[in-house]
Amino acid sequence: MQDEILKMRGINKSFPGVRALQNVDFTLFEGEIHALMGENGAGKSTLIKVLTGVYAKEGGEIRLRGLDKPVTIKSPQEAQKLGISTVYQEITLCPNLTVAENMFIGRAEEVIVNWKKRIDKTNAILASLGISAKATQQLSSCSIAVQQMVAIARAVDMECKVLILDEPTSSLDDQEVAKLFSLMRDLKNRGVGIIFVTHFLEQVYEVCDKITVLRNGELIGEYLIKDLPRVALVSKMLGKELGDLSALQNETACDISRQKDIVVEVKGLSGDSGIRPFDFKTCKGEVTGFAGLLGSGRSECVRAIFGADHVTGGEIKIKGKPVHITSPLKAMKNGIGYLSEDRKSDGIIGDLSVRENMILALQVMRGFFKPFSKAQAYAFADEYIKLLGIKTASADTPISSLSGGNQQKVILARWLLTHPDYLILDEPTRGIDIGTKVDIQKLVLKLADEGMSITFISSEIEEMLRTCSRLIVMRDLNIVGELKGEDMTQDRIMHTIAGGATNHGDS
Amino acid sequence: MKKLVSMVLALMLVFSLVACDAKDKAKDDGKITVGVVQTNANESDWRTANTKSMNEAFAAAGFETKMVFGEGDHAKQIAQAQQLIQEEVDYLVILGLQSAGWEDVAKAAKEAGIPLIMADRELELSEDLYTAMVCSDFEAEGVKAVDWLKAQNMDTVDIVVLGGDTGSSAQLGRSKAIEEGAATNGWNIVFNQNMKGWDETLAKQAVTDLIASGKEFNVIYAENDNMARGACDAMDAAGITYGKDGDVKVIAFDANKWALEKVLAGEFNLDIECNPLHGPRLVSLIQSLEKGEKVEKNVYVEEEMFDAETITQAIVDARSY
Amino acid sequence: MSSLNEAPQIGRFDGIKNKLMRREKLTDTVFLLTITISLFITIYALAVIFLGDKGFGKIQMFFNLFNENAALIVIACGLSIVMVTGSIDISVGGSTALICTACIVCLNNYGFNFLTSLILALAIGLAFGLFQGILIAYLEIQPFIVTLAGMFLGRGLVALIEVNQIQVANAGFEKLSAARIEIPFLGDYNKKGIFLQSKLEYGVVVALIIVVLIFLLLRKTSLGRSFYAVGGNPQSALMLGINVKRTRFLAHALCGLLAGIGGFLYLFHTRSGSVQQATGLEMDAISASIIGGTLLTGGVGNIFGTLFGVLTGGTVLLIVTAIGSQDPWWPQITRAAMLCFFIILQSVICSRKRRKSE
Amino acid sequence: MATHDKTINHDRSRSIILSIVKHNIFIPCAFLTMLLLVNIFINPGFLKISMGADSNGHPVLIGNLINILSNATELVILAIGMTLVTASSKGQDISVGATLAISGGVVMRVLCGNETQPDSLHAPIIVALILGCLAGMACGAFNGILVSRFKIQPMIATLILFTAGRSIASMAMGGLKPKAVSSFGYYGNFIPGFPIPTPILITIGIVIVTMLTLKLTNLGLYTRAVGVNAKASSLNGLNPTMIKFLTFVVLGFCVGIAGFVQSSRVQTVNPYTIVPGIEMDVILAVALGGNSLGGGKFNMTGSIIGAYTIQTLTSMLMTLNVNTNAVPVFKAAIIVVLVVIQSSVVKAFFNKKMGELKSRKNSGKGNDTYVVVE
Repeated sequence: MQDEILKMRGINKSFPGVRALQNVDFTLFEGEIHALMGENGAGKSTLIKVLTGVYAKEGGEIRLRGLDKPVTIKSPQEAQKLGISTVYQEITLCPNLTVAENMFIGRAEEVIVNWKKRIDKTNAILASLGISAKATQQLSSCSIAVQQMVAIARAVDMECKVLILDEPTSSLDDQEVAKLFSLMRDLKNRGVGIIFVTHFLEQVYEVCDKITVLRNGELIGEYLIKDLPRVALVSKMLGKELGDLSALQNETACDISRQKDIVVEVKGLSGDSGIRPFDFKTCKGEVTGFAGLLGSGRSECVRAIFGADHVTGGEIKIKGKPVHITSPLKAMKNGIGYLSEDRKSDGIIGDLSVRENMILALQVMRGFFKPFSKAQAYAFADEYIKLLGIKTASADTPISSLSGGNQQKVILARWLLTHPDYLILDEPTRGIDIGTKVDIQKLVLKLADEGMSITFISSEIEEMLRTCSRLIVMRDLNIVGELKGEDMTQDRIMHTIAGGATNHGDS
Repeated sequence: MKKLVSMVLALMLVFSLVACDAKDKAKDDGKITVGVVQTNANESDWRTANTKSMNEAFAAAGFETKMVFGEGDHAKQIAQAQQLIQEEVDYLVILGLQSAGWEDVAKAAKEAGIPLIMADRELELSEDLYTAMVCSDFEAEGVKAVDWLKAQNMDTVDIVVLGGDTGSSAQLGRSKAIEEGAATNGWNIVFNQNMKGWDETLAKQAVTDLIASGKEFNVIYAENDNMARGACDAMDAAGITYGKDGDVKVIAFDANKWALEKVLAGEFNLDIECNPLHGPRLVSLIQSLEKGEKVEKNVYVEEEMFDAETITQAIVDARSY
Repeated sequence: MSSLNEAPQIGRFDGIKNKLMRREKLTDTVFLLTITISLFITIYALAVIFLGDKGFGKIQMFFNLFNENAALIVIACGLSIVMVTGSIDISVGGSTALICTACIVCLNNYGFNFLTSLILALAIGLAFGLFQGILIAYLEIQPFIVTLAGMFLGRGLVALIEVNQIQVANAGFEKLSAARIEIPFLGDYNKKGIFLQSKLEYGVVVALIIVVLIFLLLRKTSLGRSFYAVGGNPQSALMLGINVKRTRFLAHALCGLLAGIGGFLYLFHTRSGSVQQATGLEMDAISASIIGGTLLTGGVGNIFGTLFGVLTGGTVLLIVTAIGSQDPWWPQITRAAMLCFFIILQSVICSRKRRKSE
Repeated sequence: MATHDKTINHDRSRSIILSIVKHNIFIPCAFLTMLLLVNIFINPGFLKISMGADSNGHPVLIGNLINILSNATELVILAIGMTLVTASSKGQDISVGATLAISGGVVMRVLCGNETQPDSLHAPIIVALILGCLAGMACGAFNGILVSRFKIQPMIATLILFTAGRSIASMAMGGLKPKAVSSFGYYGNFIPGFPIPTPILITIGIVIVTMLTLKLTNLGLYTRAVGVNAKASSLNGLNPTMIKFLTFVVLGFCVGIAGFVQSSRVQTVNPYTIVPGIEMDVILAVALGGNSLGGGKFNMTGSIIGAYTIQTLTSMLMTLNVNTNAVPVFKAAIIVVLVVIQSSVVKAFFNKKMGELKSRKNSGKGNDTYVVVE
């Protein structure tokens, strides 16, 4: 008979401006592999961080088997002591230490370390898991995959009751994934409950027993794997938006034959981020979309066009003229704008005011010796604060104190101020409230009407359907399809994304 | 790791062999080598003259000079002195930044049979640890100034003491003299501060500040020429008269040539010599030691004083530094 | 190894990658340590070959290198620890000066003996370490500014205690500090034919014991390894279950304690104290750590490296002294040039290694 | 501007007080005021400024305030540059004292050539000024390359020139210590006939130039953007490497000017003892001005006020006959108090306490029962 080993009820957590988790329940049984699914910003990572004590929850309770009271987990150490081990998406080991050290550090350990014992033990564990690394090797000299496996090995060795794997497979190849899965099944048989977070649908169907789907910080439901077909899962993850949006539809289609209207044309572009050479073109007034799951290469494509990643090959023509874009500044001077995906680390400049954040890109283009006067800057800022309905105390408020949606609007204003011919919006609606999302979508269509070419990238298919007139579908760093007109239905997109092939590594 | 250790050991072995080899090569051309541990290179004009004097005199006497500079760091000076002992200089001359902490060096020198000569500043060593001493008696210099000041028969004496580098024997001796002099004669010390280093800048700032705060003073006791010059600059700027015909009497030490010119011009009232020309004295000392003559152990450099009333152009012209 | 291909497109670089991985068996720490040790040996060997007649041919010269630098070795060990955790401490020079003066005053005037003055020295050092540690670790104030305050405090307090230069006048202490270990069978004949037994100060033994102890601490204890983890990536260290704040605090406390020991050794060696005592000692210690392969960014460093860093610095000073120069500016310029060389070398190596691992 | 004013809170009087107290130069200003009050208390004539005459009969202003303003010149100028460096590269330049010696040395060498007491200047003063500034900028560029290109932490990179600078200066002067004719002293003292000390005028000039530069170029915006978020800045077309380099060169220029003023004060330079320990004072000024030493946003006014604070403190202690070597104790006390007040942890702690107090007033809700695991 299976027992519940973890029960989370009514978990709430919010960050300034965002409700990251609203009343989320989650239950994990002994000897179960439970997939936690959802697109970016759905709240998976937040839920996991609440469970492991990185964030303090604001409401709800967590119960563990064997304890008659709800627990408050204050730190990762406490979580470890309670038997909750985590392998994070970004590797949270110390690259400057050796493999053996990473296996044992931070655990309730003896004061004097017996290295020989540890190294032998580490080698034994590595061997039993088939990881080809040496215990004495420095972690940073291992490949990312091996580092990931070491992290898992560490968690396994800690004899945890609950093992959380947060996107562990994103950097593993098939053989390694297979190894990992056999390891997971092995642990499952030993009675460990595993929470498995991944973007790869095949893997979910291969190894999991149950799926819990989150969207926008809310619980969508818990399903047995056999009750939820793949397409149904995708639609649950991507969700359906408010009805009033269906009225929005962009009909501008690109007539490729009208050469003079082509704004950007890319041939065989490839960058050091790993994308395969790709072709792409867009016309005046067209809204194109890059669809695909996270890590499919949708961001890497546009980063290459903008010159944010190092370009290794291919050519770009802007309005028919070949240009050599080596840096963002060159792209900007050629009329390209890029709203980056990770707002916090690549978008906002935290301590600076709304006004300064807004005028930054335009200011850089204008040049070092031509700053805007204060009045001009305020005029710009006030204009766009009004135009986009940005909720801020004043133009002098530091941007970091704004809500996510308003921050995004400020960044959007930054690029609109440069009046680009071609604007790339990478996940402009991630982690922001519904109202702002609608505002941004409407704005995109309005801009396209005024003749701007836009590329819109989003994890939410509905949003892309409403705004884009043509969709480029990506999978595994490759363009796998292009959909337009009649073909642009949720079904088609999801099927193209999910792919006929069962093996994600196959291209 | 093991490989590393063995590699290190192997290399150690190799270079200890090389070391034995190198020792045989050590040449001895009969020239007398004098190792000099100097303080800072040019902390003041006095020091510059001092360095120059030794270099020139040793060269003229046919000695080989090995001068090292302490970079203002006591511990470095000690390390350098130890190195000179290992290098087997024939004589070791030490001008210490600090007077304390030289026993180990002195003992090492004694063991190695290298005569140690203290110059400029007295080191706190027991008699048996050094061979000779050619030093300035800083307190005596200060006492000269005090005696001179007493002879001036002023109604009130308000003194500004501009001290040198904290803790150097020159500062200690000269400050002690004036402090004791003031106590016995009932003089008033308005200000007594050590200026980091021996520079014009801080002295000038201090006097400017004093003038601004309205403190009255009529004697400047600057522990070297440079600081006296800084103080004069400050008084110039405030229109306070000084020197022979002025309200404030300026007492300076060291007696550089340019300072004597100022004495001659009546800008300084008194400059007490602190003779930096140790070179010739050291040469004669070393030469008599070489001959095996007995030398007087503790020699204080004869020092003159130059009063603005009595100084002549001839004295200034005779000055070589 | 072929099973570890992250993606097919880099498959053709497999051969190169394999080679790199084999070469990168050395951890960063050991790699930099190797460079430091070989550099020291090279420099010293060159000095022996070319400056043998200037004293480098003597064994005592080698021992003097330790005699003169015992205190610096201990202090640099402390700095290496805080640098490994990604922090810095520039107060060690100030605390050393304070220890010297305070101990001498107590020895001369208040009837302290060797032991009580040692305790006083340790207490002063530890007090600096604890206070700075609290501000840095728990109040999250920049280490630089906190220890700048510590440096000011140390130097200033010296002047408040005693402005003048002072010297130990305590027979017991003097006797102890004048004692030497005579090493049997080793020694040199000087040109006067006197045989000089090689001598080592007791402070050196203390310093070397401390080096070994700190090495064991860093290598063999969980605390030592958490210093590295915190310096390597504090975020990860937190996730791995390390108490980052406490680790940082302990690093500073330990550095303070070592500065206490180092300060006492300094006193033991010089037997004098003044306001200007140990000026620039912190910078000497920092540069010794850097030359010894400790990265200021944290996470990489080795105590033996630091030892050799100190010795290298000392050797360079001696070489510059031995060569001698009428121009007083060359010693410092030479030393700075050497520092520059090391820093750039490290930077280049680190960036190349980083690029490789990516 | 007018439209912007409207958005300000309605509760005027309270918000004005709050915004003053919360303004980032409040603490440094309050501190400087406090220090001045202490000074007035100790010495009632502290604020008195009188018109005197120098020995040549030219009118000069005499007073403690004038001295502080004049003596703070180097500190203020260096603090301006240091603020930019701190903001962009998240670290400090500890070599400013040594590089100041270099530029001062170059100035003296150019003016005096190989003579120790030349009767006339060997070159026009403007040439010396320019060469001095170039020397400073070259040192800045050296540090800048190490920091921006080789990604070495500023403190370590500048340790090199910190070690070598004063010796290089001595070499630049050929080992001599010349004294230039007194007409060179106009820039560090008084221009005959003009009663305000020239350094004060130079400070005002530099401050105006700085403010104009910040207004007329994007130096400030770029520096802050790079300091806060270099990654995002480079996606906005900025070149963080270049900007970091540039701030070091600007600091080098400031060093050049400060070196010129300093060498003009007594018309001579002693490379080994000129401006001892000024690097720490400059960094302290930046920190006292409410700037985070961790980079990012900066506050130029704060740094300038910080510099004056330090000079006031130094002068005060000097006139009080406190031993110069004991002055650091007071600085240490001030640093500790100020950094603790400004520490984010302490701020957060008090905000939390305040919040708790408020919420306790608002609701008397009972505590949840939790198992607290240690």
